[in-house]
Amino acid sequence: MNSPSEGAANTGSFVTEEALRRLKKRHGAEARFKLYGQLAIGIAIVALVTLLISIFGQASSAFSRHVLSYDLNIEASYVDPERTRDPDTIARNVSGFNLMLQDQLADEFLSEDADRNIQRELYGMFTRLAVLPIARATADSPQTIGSEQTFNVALADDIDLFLKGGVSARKSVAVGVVAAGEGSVEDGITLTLASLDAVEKLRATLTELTRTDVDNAPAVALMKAGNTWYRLEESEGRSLSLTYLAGPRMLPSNGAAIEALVLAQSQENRTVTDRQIAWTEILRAQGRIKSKLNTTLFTNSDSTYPELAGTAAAIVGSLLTMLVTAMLAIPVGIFAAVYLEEFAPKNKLTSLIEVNINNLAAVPSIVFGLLGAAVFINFMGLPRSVPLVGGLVLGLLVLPTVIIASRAALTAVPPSIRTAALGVGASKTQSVFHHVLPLAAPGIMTGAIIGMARALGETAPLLLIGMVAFVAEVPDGPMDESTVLPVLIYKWSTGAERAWEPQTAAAIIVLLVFLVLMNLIAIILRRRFERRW
Amino acid sequence: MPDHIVTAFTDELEHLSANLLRMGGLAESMIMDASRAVATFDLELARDVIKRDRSIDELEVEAERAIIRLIALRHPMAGDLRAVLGAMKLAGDIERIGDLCKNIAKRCLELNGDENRAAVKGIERMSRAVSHQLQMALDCYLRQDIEAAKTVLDMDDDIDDHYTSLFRETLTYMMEDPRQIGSNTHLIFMAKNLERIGDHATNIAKAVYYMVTGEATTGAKVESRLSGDEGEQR
Amino acid sequence: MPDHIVTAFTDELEHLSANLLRMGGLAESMIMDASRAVATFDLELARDVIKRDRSIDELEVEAERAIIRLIALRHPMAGDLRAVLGAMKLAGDIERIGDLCKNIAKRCLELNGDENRAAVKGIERMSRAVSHQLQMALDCYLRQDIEAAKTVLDMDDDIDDHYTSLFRETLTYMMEDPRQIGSNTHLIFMAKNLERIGDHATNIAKAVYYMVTGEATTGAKVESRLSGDEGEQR
Amino acid sequence: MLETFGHLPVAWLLFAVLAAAAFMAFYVGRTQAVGIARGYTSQLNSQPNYHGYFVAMATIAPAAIILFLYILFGESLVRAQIAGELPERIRALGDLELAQYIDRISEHATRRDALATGNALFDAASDRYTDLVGLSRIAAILLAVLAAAGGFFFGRSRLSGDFRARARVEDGIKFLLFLCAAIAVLTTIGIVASLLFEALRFFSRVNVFSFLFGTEWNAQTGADFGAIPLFFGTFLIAFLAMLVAAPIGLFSAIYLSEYASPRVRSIVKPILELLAGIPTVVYGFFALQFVAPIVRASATWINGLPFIPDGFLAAQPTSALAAGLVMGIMIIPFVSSLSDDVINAVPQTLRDGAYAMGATKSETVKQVVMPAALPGVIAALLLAVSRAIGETMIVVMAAGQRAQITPDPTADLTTITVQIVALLTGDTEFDSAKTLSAFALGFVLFIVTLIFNLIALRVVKKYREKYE
Amino acid sequence: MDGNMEHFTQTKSSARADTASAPIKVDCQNIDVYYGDKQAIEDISLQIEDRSVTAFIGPSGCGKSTFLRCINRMNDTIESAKVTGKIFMDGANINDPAIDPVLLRSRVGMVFQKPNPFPKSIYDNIAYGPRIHGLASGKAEMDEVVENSLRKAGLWEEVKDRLLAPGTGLSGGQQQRLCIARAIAVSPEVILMDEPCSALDPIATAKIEELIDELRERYCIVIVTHSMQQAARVSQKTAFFHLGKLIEYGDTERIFTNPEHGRTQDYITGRFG
Amino acid sequence: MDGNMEHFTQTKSSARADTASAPIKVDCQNIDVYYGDKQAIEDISLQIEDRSVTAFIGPSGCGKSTFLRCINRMNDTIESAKVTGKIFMDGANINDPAIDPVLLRSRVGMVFQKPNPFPKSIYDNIAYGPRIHGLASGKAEMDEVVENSLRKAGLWEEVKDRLLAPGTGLSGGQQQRLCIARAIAVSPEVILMDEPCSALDPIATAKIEELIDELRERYCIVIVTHSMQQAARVSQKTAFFHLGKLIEYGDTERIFTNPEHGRTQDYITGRFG
Repeated sequence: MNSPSEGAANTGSFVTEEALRRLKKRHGAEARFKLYGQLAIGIAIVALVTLLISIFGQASSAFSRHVLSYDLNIEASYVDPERTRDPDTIARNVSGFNLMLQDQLADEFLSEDADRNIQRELYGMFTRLAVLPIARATADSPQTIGSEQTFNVALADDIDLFLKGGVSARKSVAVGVVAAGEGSVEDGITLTLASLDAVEKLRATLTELTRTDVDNAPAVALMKAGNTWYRLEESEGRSLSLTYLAGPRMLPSNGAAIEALVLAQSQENRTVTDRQIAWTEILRAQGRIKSKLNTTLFTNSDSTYPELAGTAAAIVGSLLTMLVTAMLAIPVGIFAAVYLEEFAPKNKLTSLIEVNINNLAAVPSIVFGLLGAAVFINFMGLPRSVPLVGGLVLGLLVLPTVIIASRAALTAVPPSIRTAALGVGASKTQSVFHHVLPLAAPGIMTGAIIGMARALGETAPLLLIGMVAFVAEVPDGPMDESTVLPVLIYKWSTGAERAWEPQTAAAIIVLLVFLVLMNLIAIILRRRFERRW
Repeated sequence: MPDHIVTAFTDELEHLSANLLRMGGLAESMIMDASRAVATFDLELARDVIKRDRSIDELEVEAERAIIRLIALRHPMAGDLRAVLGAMKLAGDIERIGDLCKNIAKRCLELNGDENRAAVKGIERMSRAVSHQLQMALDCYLRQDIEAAKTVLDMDDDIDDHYTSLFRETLTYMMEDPRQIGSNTHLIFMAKNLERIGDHATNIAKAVYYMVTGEATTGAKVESRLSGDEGEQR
Repeated sequence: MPDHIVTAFTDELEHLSANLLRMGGLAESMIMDASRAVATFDLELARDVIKRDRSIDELEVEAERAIIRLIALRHPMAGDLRAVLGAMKLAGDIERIGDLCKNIAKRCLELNGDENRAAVKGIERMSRAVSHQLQMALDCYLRQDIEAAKTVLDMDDDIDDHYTSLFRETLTYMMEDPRQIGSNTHLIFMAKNLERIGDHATNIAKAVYYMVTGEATTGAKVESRLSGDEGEQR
Repeated sequence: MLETFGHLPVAWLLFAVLAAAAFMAFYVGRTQAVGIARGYTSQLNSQPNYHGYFVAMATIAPAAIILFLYILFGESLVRAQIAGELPERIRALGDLELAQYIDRISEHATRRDALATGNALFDAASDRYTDLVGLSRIAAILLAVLAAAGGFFFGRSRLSGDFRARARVEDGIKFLLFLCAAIAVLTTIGIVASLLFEALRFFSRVNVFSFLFGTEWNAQTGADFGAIPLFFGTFLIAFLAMLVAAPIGLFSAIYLSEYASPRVRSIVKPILELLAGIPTVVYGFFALQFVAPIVRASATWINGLPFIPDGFLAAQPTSALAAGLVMGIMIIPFVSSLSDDVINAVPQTLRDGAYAMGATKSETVKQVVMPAALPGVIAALLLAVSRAIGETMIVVMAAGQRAQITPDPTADLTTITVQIVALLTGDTEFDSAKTLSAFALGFVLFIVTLIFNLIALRVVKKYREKYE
Repeated sequence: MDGNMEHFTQTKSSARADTASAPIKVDCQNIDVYYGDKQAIEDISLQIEDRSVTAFIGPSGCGKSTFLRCINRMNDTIESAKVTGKIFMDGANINDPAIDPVLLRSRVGMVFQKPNPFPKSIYDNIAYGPRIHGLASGKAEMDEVVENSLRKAGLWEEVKDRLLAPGTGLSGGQQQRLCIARAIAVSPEVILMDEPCSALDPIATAKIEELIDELRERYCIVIVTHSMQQAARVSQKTAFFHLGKLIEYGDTERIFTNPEHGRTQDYITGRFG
Repeated sequence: MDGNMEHFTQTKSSARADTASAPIKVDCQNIDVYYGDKQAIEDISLQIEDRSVTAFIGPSGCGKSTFLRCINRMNDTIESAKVTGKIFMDGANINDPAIDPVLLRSRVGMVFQKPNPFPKSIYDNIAYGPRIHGLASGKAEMDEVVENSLRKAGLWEEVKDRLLAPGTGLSGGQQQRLCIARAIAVSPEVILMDEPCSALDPIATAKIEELIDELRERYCIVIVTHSMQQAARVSQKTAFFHLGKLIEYGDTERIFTNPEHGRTQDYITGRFG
């Protein structure tokens, strides 16, 4: 504030010592109080930002997906052994296609005598259902059978995760050139490197990445020479002993450059094996691995494999459910509000209805789930997991919200408008439908949309009426089994594999986009029709 | 009647009526003193009376200003309005009474002291009656008493009779002694003035009647009095 | 000045002033007619004048009622208030003028037709002057013209001179011919009445001055006129 | 033909027909009214349109009632008929199995691509079912049409110059509106009835007191139904949530309504509302993925501090604290927007009054605005508590499953809602104590939140009345 | 009660004497109004003249507004209100259950304390009443009704170029005149005004008063007002209410210059306390 | 502008002439007020006398309330308002940034259009101001302050038995008097009143006017009023505002009987179009 001396000069009797002392204290309290408010808002905003960042961070990887661009020879013996050329039969023959893919992969990457574990490692880079699109494509154009076609085959989610930088912390180190090498691919190789410094650097990196606190397992290094990959077993001075992993089966020539990929975790502690990493790196070096927009997220239905799971069925399920909800809650809610606000006689019954509606709005949503389970499913015998029941439950759930919002909108219309209409000889109903309702419409619609948004995000009651069921098909109608987005999110979030996490986050973002859209509409409505009386 | 919620309003009204009563008292004393000056040929007194008119005039200006102020700022209604408008009339009437007294006193200065004693006596008697009438009129204003006001109205007839007889008497003296024509004319004017004072006292009573009842006193009779001086034509 | 938003208010104010002007016109004609009746000894005309006073009285009652109504219901302020209060004074003055004319006419009935022609001529001349003064006063009311009002105030001096000379003249006649004392007294009263009418006309002018400016005309001079009749004492 | 009717989407067709009938009836009624008025429509008691509406109403209302009844009872009639026609041996199966048998018939019959199963009896019954459904539909439609025609002629016959068509139409509208309002009440009745009914069934098997006061909960095994640990978990988490939400929400509201410039307000308010718009399942995910690990790490760190006994904090991967914190964040906007409302409802004149006395802003807020708004704020907090108690997804995902009583917020706790979800998710039979216990829990939850809500709503109502 | 009755018959006869010839438009007989258990109006009888302005004055809560609202049965819209007694308008008792209040209100227009135009265009504000009552059969006829009503309300010149602008965009005084025009549009016979100027400033008030004075030539106008001065300015007859009773009724001029009843005098002169 | 200035100097001098001896309490010099870009008050200078009532009148939107709120810097609480010019009170310019509005307002009390008692007991309503300003050091002293304030506001007799009852339970007029008592309690020197009777009926209004008349003996009172009649009744000085300018300022009696300025006359007589 002002200094007393300065104040004394021109403020006359307004500033006395005593008053100034009090004032200083009072202004201090003022500043503190204001600070609390700013802090509170700051915390709230930080929480929101953290939430969004953590989810977007998680989700970002799920929106792209790595595929292997693979020239596949469609062999009839695999895909259509009976030569029926029947599209359905071909499409259903997933195992045939799978076998074909595996055999061709094996041809390319494995030696004849590769043992079953290595085979499994190779096949494990793709999920069984990854061939589904190939089967469908082939079934659609059977003439391609017998020819070579290029397909994008989805890599398994762990590989995908590795490619996106997940699975294990890692570092690439250039180790210099080979001075001398001995040994064989089968028994192990010992290389002597040209520069001790480079080896020391490799060793330092290994130590650096080894985490002592958690697993107490040392970091490992995969070595690449040309296109061949080895695993570093031991290192002594300038010499390294390696075992072969993948790639051309030959010793690195002298003077060949060696690179190391140091991984923090050994393969026992991660979901991707050393060999799979080697293959992946080879394929990547060949430019055959591409990152593509993960359309499966939108086009596919649920799946037990994260890389194949999509939200399509849930989106359609949500839409169907919302349709039912809207058809129940909006008209009934508006009419009920009109009745209560405009027509209901003011008596005990009406006030009971009022209290009841207000209370209903605050009843936990899960109780509505119990209601749905008891009444619609147990008592009325409607099927589980269908949008009709879900919609009815959510309809009842948001009904009070719509009623309250509509009533608020109706109350906001000044009574003078009603009396004005009555004054020129309009009936009560005319005054309501000609004047009050049109004026309240924007508010009512805003309330309805906000109610629908709430229904769209609602999860708990739907769990209880079985909408958590696994649904692989896009539902056709309100009586088809289906799930909805939030339930899908819940289900995915409980998935055991780490790949479900980004997937869940991605589904959340899909849901949030819908919600944001609805709220935007509500805001626009409100802005557009905002009215002052 | 209860006081106004805004006591300043009541105060102002009361102040106004006190002022009027003061004016009235002054006028009353002027009547008596003027007639005494005539009777005793006391020129000093006459000059005093003349001087006193000035205060009545000042009081009237003040009262009138108060009345305008009341109407402009207080918006009196109903009884208050009538009281204010009545006060306006009263002030005018009393002021006129003052003027008339002054006139009598002035005429007294023109007399030579050896007028017809009978006529002078008549003037004195008449002035007593008029003074009494004025006193009663002011009294009924003070008490807002319409019965008394009616009495005042009736008293006016006597005064008119007084005047008529005095007029005739004086005319006779004049014819008898033409030298006295000048002073007798003054006496006649004095009587006439007294008669006018009586009329004004009557007007005061009527104003009181209006203030209290909101109605004018009934037409014809009042009016004939308003016009004032038929008496002498009889 | 622009009209009131509530035109009925303007209408009522205009109606009031029209009424006053009508009263004024009536009074004017009464002055002339009364003096003509005296000059030509036309008793019919005299009776007609007496009758006409009744209409002035009625108009005054009506005007007064309108004024009370205006104050009670319209709450006039500022200029309007002054107009209304001024109108109240005007109405009273005009009514008095009517009374005085009636009085002249009544005295005319008491004459015998062979009065001193010179005196009668004097009355006639004086009445013309008075009537002119009144006319001018009403005119300045109509036009709300304060310059004209000031002229009216000045005119009053002439009338007072008129009266004084007439008074002295008539006194002389009375002494010369005591038989005519009665009728000459009447003539004196007539002159006195005319002088009073002049005073009232002056009052009208003063009221107009107040209405327009909101200020009373300056003290002393006006007051001496209010008291009315010093002229004769000279 | 019967078969086609059995499959056609008759509902839509019927809808169209009824709508057409309504339009026609409206037109006829209106024309007739204009005829009656002979051009002077202002002479009519009601405007011609209302006559039209009246006839339309008279036409559809009876048809709609009939169709509604058919929807309600049509299927049971058909089923009863089928049951009567089935051979004796099947009828002898007993009610439950018979019902299931007919379920299968109806399911088969209504499948569009149904093929013969080979079971002659079943196929015949299935065909018969289709026929019966078709027949009943024809009958219902005929009845509806008849009723509509009857209504139409009745409506027309009522029209006259003095007829108060408007009043009748408005009565109809009011009745419709009333029905809608009644649905809200029916919902509550439904909730109470279903919860009470199932809960009573549960209490017929498990003692009420051992449920309410028992401290062991092993519902999945159907062994113990002592709900105290659940209550404890519920309230502990709600308490933690309020610890976060109450001060932050309240201070935000005060800052926004009293201090913030309109610009800041217009930005911050929607941001806070955004918090309310995020589905709870998202919060659950956030709690599970982000907050729970931090809580756990922090607990581990604290455990590692000197002078802290080993295992002082449970440091579980899911914890009450994680759920409570996130729930608190979720509830902030409830507290802030409700408080904001009540604070704004305090008339500006009161603030002006205080400012004019020379009070500073914070003095005004603390001594004038808040005391005035206090009941409303308390109500807001109560509603928030109720919300916290009933919140499901966050606790389901982040609080854990273990029914235990421990003051350690880093331990995993379970709540009423978590247990309800756990007990009722997936296919469940409605006859086991395990399932029924969920309803008993639901009943308790309902009652508790009801009490909080009722108190809060009452306070709010009183408060509103004061300033309106 | 008895005293009041007695007094009332007296004032009624005097009111009649005041203006013997004016035709009676509304004849209220023994009106009682109850809000729940509370009696708001006690046995009021009053005859309102056609083509004149009747003002109701009295302290707040004296029942003047309540009584006004009996005349077009606006009290029907208040749940707890109960009205007994008879109100004859052109010989028909409007409190008869057979009378449709909606139709009654088209004959008895009402203007409220706060200007309350519909948030629609000026044109639609006026046209609404005629439209629901079927008073105009075509666009041209409706245009005429609108213009006439606006002219009568003295608003035509001010708004004729913006008939499609929203009515709520007008100034307070204009809005109130719009409401009057709206009431006029359904050709009522009686116009009730419930403190029509209490939300307006002195200038707008004067304009409304001027309008009321003009409308008096065609309609029977009843106005409730807070301000005695206003009653004095606009009305021909004034009724003074106190505690739900009619204390005095008569010519406005008389009421304001010479009221019969002491309580009227006290109220008018500011002595009520 | 120029014309106005010219006129103003003229009226100011005449205002001084009206009552030469009264001491000046508040001296406003060249006040301008802007709301955003809109100028609400244009160069108003005005001297307000101590121990008298000064009324501000004018049509709505003329700036009279805005100007009033300059005197205790209530415009500071409105974001967009900007006030320039100097207001001297006892020699100190209160618009000086060094003056704390919080202290200023304890010396310049304010009463608002709608009675706004705090939702506390009657006692606490009065005690609030003294408490925040530390004007009473103990319970006994505070009791005294409360009683004195209530007495001065003429409310003591009516409420002395229920000091702990909520202030909002009083009638409208009593509430307004409570607000006046509350303003008095911090011993202000100036009391501003912004249409203090516009929400009250004539009887309550008269009581407030009576109170204002009594308070005049101790305080400098400035009142904004909608009603010219009220200004006429309560004030000694009247200022007429129009379109944000001061048109005329002088003795109330003169303003209402003989205003100098044509616009004042037109407004007062109801000729404003």
